[in-house]
Amino acid sequence: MTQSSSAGLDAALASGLAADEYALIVKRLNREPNAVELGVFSVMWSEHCSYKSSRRHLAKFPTSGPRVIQGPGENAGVVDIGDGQAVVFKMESHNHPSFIEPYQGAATGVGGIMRDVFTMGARPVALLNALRFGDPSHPGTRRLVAGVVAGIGGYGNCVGVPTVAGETNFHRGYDGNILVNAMCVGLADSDKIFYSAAPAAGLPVVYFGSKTGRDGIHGATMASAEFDTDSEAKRPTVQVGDPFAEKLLIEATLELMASGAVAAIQDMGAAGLTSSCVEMAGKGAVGVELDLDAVPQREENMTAYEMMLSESQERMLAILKPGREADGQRIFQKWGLDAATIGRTTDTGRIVLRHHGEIVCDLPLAPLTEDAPNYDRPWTEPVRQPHLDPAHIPAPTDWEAAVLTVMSCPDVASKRWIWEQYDRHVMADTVEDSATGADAGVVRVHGSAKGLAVTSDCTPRYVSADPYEGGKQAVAEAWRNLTAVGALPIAITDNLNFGNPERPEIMGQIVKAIEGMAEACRALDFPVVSGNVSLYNETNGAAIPPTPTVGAVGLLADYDRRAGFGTAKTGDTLLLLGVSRGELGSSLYLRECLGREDGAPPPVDLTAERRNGDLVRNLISEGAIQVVHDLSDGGLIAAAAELALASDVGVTLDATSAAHAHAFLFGEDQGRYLIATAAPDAIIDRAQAFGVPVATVGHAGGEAFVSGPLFSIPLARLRDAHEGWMPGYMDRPA
Amino acid sequence: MKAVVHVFLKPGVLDVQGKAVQSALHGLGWGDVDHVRVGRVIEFDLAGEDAADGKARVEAMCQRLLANPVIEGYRVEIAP
Amino acid sequence: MKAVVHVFLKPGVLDVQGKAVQSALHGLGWGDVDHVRVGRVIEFDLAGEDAADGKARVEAMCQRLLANPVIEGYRVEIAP
Amino acid sequence: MRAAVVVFPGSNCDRDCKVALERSTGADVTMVWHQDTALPAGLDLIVLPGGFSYGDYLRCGAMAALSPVMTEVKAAAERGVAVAGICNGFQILCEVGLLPGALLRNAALRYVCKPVDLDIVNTQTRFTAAFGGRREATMTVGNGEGNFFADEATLDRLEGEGQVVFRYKHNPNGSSRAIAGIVNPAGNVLGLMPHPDRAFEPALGSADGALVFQSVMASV
Ligand SMILES: Nc1ncnc2c1ncn2[C@@H]1O[C@H](COP(=O)(O)OP(=O)(O)O)[C@@H](O)[C@H]1O
Ligand SMILES: [Mg+2]
Repeated sequence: MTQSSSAGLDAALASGLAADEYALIVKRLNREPNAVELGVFSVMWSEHCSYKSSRRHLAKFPTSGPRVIQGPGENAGVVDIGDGQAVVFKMESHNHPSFIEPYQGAATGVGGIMRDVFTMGARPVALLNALRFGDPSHPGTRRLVAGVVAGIGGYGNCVGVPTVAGETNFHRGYDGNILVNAMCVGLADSDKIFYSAAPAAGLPVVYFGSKTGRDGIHGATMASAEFDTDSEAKRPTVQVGDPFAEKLLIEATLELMASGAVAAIQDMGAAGLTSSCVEMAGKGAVGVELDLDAVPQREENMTAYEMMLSESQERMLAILKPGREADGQRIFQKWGLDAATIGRTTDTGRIVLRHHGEIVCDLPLAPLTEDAPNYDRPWTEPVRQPHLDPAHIPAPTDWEAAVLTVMSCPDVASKRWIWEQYDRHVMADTVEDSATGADAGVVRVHGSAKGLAVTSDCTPRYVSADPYEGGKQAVAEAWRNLTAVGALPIAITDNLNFGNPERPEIMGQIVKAIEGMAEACRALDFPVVSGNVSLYNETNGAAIPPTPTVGAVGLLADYDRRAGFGTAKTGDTLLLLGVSRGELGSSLYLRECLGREDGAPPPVDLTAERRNGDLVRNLISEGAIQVVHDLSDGGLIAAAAELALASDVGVTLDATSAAHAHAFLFGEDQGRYLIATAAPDAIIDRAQAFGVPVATVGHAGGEAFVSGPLFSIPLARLRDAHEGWMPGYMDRPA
Repeated sequence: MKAVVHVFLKPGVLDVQGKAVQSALHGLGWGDVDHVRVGRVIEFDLAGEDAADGKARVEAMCQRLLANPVIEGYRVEIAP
Repeated sequence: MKAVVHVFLKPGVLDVQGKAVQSALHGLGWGDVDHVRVGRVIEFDLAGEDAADGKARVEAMCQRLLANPVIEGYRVEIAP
Repeated sequence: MRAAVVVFPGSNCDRDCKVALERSTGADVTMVWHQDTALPAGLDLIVLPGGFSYGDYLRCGAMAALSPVMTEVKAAAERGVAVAGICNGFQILCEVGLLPGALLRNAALRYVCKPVDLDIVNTQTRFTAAFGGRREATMTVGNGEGNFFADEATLDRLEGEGQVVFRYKHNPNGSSRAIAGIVNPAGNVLGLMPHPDRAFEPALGSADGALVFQSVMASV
C-alpha cells in the first residue's frame, strides 16, 4: 500500500485536511495526489462542502411534504405554491469574510445566495438578512455594522431585489465572530426547475459570467477553520462583489434557460470551479474533462490550482444540450458577459483537467463526493438551566425606566438605521416590509392575488440556555411570524451557526438544536428544504452563542386578507391569545434590567402553538381580524409597545389581576398573539370554541403607553427611546 | 502643508470601476486604452512644516481611516 | 504612455465626502486637518508616444465621460 | 397611449415602469434596448427607469447617457414627446443635458429608502394635471445619489419658470431647495427621484404615482 510522504502530509495539513483524511485519500488513489488534486480534495472534503460534522444529524430533519418539489441537496429548496408556480429559497452564511472585510463580505454573501436561487430557474423576488454583531461597546462593532449593512444594501439594491425583512442581535459572544446570514427567495414555474446533475456524456461545459481571478482562494476551507490571532496572515485575497455583473448574470441565465439550451446548471460558489464541476459530474454519474486554458482569466499566469480554487464572484457553469452553444453565445454577447466552452462531460467517472497541454489532475469522482468523511463526533448533553420562579425574580423598582430600557436595548430597538439603507420596494410587489409594522415581509406573487410571507428568526440566548428548546423555539417563532400576517407556513431553510464541532460540548449544542428544530418542523408540518452549516465560529477558543437561524416562507392565498400591527385604532380592545405563565428565564427583562443571563428558556408547547396559530390564521383569512402581533423578545410589553408605535395610538395594558405583574408583562411565554379588534366578543367566542385561551389585556386609545398604576409613558418618549438607540450609536462622531 | 493621498485597490483585487470605465472608453472608440484603474484621491491641509512628520501622520490616517488596508493600498505625498 | 486623471468637485459644489472625512479625522484626534476634498483618480495606459496628442485625447475622454462639467473639474497628466 | 421604457444594462425598475404604466393608463408599452438606434413610431411617452445602469460605477447615469438609444431619446424630446426619467432615469437626463443640474451623493452618504411626502409645486404640467389641483402626493424614494444640485442662478431660474414640479416636505437626501422633481423649459421632460412606478395602487401604500402617468395620458 502507498504510504504518504511527509511533504505530502504537510501540504495536506496546510490545506486544512486532517492526517487521517490524507491517509484515506492516498489509500483510495493508491498514490499521493499532486498539488492540484490535493487542492480539489481539500475543498471538497472541507466542512463547508462536505458537511462532515453535521451530515448525519441533518438527516433528522423532515424534508418532504406534499408541497416539496426539491428538498436539501440542490442549490436551493423548491416548494409548490399552486397554479403551476414554485417558491425557491435558501439561506447562507458569509460570516468569516464579513468579519475580515465587512462591506465586501456581506455583499458577496448576498450575491452568492441569489445565484443559488436563480441557478434553479427562479427569479429572485425577496432578500432577508439575519445579523449578529458583538457588544455595541466593543471597539470593532460599529465599523462592522456600518460595513455589513452598506454591503448588503449596496449589492441587493443594485441588482434590484427588495430586502424586505431580517433580524439583528448584539451580544458580546459575537465580538470575535459576527454572523451574516443572507436569504434569497425566488419564483419559478414548477415545471421549469433546473438542476445540477449532468444528464449525459459528451455535452459541452460552458463557463459564463465574470473572469476568474485569484479571489478568495481557500475561502471554503477558511470558512471551516477556527479564527486565531494568525488568521490575518493566512487571509485569502478578498472577493469583491460586482452587483452589476450579477444583474446581467440573472438576466442572461434566465434567458438561456428559457431558450431551452440548458441541460444542467450550477453556480460557482464556495470552492468555485472545483465544486461546481465535481458536483455536476458526480450527481450525473458521468465524468468531466476541462481545458483550463479556455477559462476566462482576469489575471496573468494563473496556475491550475488557482483557477480550480478561485472564488471569484458572479460566475456560472452550464452544461448545454447538443448543438446549442450558439444560443448561449448570442445571449452572453447581448448581456456583455465573458463566456467559453471549457470542456465536456465524459463517461469515465473521472475529473480530468488539462493546463498548457498537460494533465494536471486526474481523479475518480466517487471519493470526492460519496467517500467524503462523515464524522460521528463525540458530544455531551448540554447542561440544563433551572426553571425560574417569577416570585423569586425582583420586579422593577422604576417601571418606566424598565420599559424604556427594554424598548431601547440593542436587540429590541428599531433597526430603521439598517433597513432604510435597503431598497424594499423595487419590483413593485412589496406589501409588507421592515418598515410597515408586520411580523413578516410580504411580497406579491407577481400578477396574482397570492403573496409570499418571509421571516428569519432565532433567539440565541434560548439556544444557549437549552439547545433543544431553543431549536424548537426558532422554528416555532418563524412559524408564528408567518401566521401572524395570515400566511400558511410552508417550509423553512436554515443556517446553523456554531463553534468548533470537535469540542464535545459544542457538538452537543449542534445535535440538540437540530433535534429540537426537527421536532418542531414535524409538529408544525414545516419541512426543511435547504440550509447551510457554519461551524468553527470561534476566536481563541471562545465560541459564539449557538445560533441556528431559521428562514421561513409562507403562502397567502389573497394578500389583501392579511394582518399587521400598524393599524390599531382608538377604542380597539386588546386580546391576548395563548397561555401566560410568566416565563422569565433567559428573558430580555432578566438580561437588560437585572444583568442576568440565566434560567430555562420558555418551553414551546407545539400542540398549543399549532392550535393557537391555526385559529389566528383562520380569523385573518376570514377577514375577522387585521391587527395581530406575535409575542417574542420582551413579551407583552414589547409587543404592545411596538403595536402602539406602529399604529401611532396609545395603549393601556391591564396587569392588575396578574399574580406577578412583571412576569405577566415581561414574560416570554411562547405561542402567543396580541390582537387589536373593535369586535372582541366574537373573537373571544371563536377562541373558546377552538380551545385557545384568550384574555382581554387592554385597549388602544390616548397618546401614552400605560399600565396603571405601574407606568404611563407618552408615546413620543417611547418612540424616542425605541427609534433613538441605533442612530445614536451609529451616527455619533468617531 | 498640503497632503495628497492616493488610494487604489491592491493588485489582484477586482476593480469593478476600472473595468466599467475601460469598456465604456472602448465603446466610445478609444480602443487603445488599457489597464484602467479607478481610485480615490484625498487632499487636505495640515499644520506644521516638517514633511517627514507630516507624512508619518498622514500614513497613520490612512491606516485608521482613509484606506481599507484589507483591499487597498495608498500613496502619500506632502507638499509645503 | 500613461495617463492620470484627477476629477474633483468644483468649488461651490458641496463635497459631502470631504466634509465627512474631515469630521472623522477630527474625531480621531487629527484636529489640524482642514479643507479636505475627496476626488476620483483614473489611471490607464494608452497607445502612442506623443504626450501632447495623448493629452488632447484624454481631455476629450474627460469631456465625454470621465467628468461631468456641471459639477466636476479635472486635471490630466501624461507620463511616458 | 403608446409608451416605451428604455432598458439599460443594470436598469432594475424597467418591468415596474411597464406594469405601472399598463395598470394606471392601459398604455401599450414597448421595451426598448439601450443599443437600439430607432424608437417605435408614434410614441406619446418615453420612460427612463430606475436602477443602476452600467452599475453606475463611474458616476450615476454617465455611461447610460452615451448609449446609442439616447440620441433617439434626445431627438424625440426635442420633437416634444413626453420623457420621464425616474431615479436613475433622472440622473441620466441630467447627464445627457436634457435637464439642468446633477445628482450628488446623499448628504448622509447612505442609500435611503423610505416613503416621502411631496408638495406638488406645479400642478399645471403634463405630468401633474391629473392630480386635479391636489398639491400633495406620497411616493417612495430609493437612492444613494439623489441629492439634486444646481448652481443658485439655475435654481432661481427653475423656481421662477415653474420648472420645479415636486418638492420634499422632509428632505431625505440633502437636495438643493428640497427639489424632488423638475421639468425642462418646454415642460415635456420630467426628472424625479421618487418612484411613481412603486406607488400606482393602494396595496403599494400609495396610488399617487398612477396620477403622474395618467396626466401624460390626458395630455395626448
Ligand atoms: N437586518 C435587518 N434587515 C431588515 N430588516 C430588519 C433587520 N433587522 C431587523 N429588521 C426588521 O425589524 C423588525 C423587528 O425585528 P424583530 O424584532 O427581529 O422582529 P420579530 O421579533 O417580530 O421577528 C422586523 O420588521 C424586521 O424585519
Ligand atoms: Mg415577530
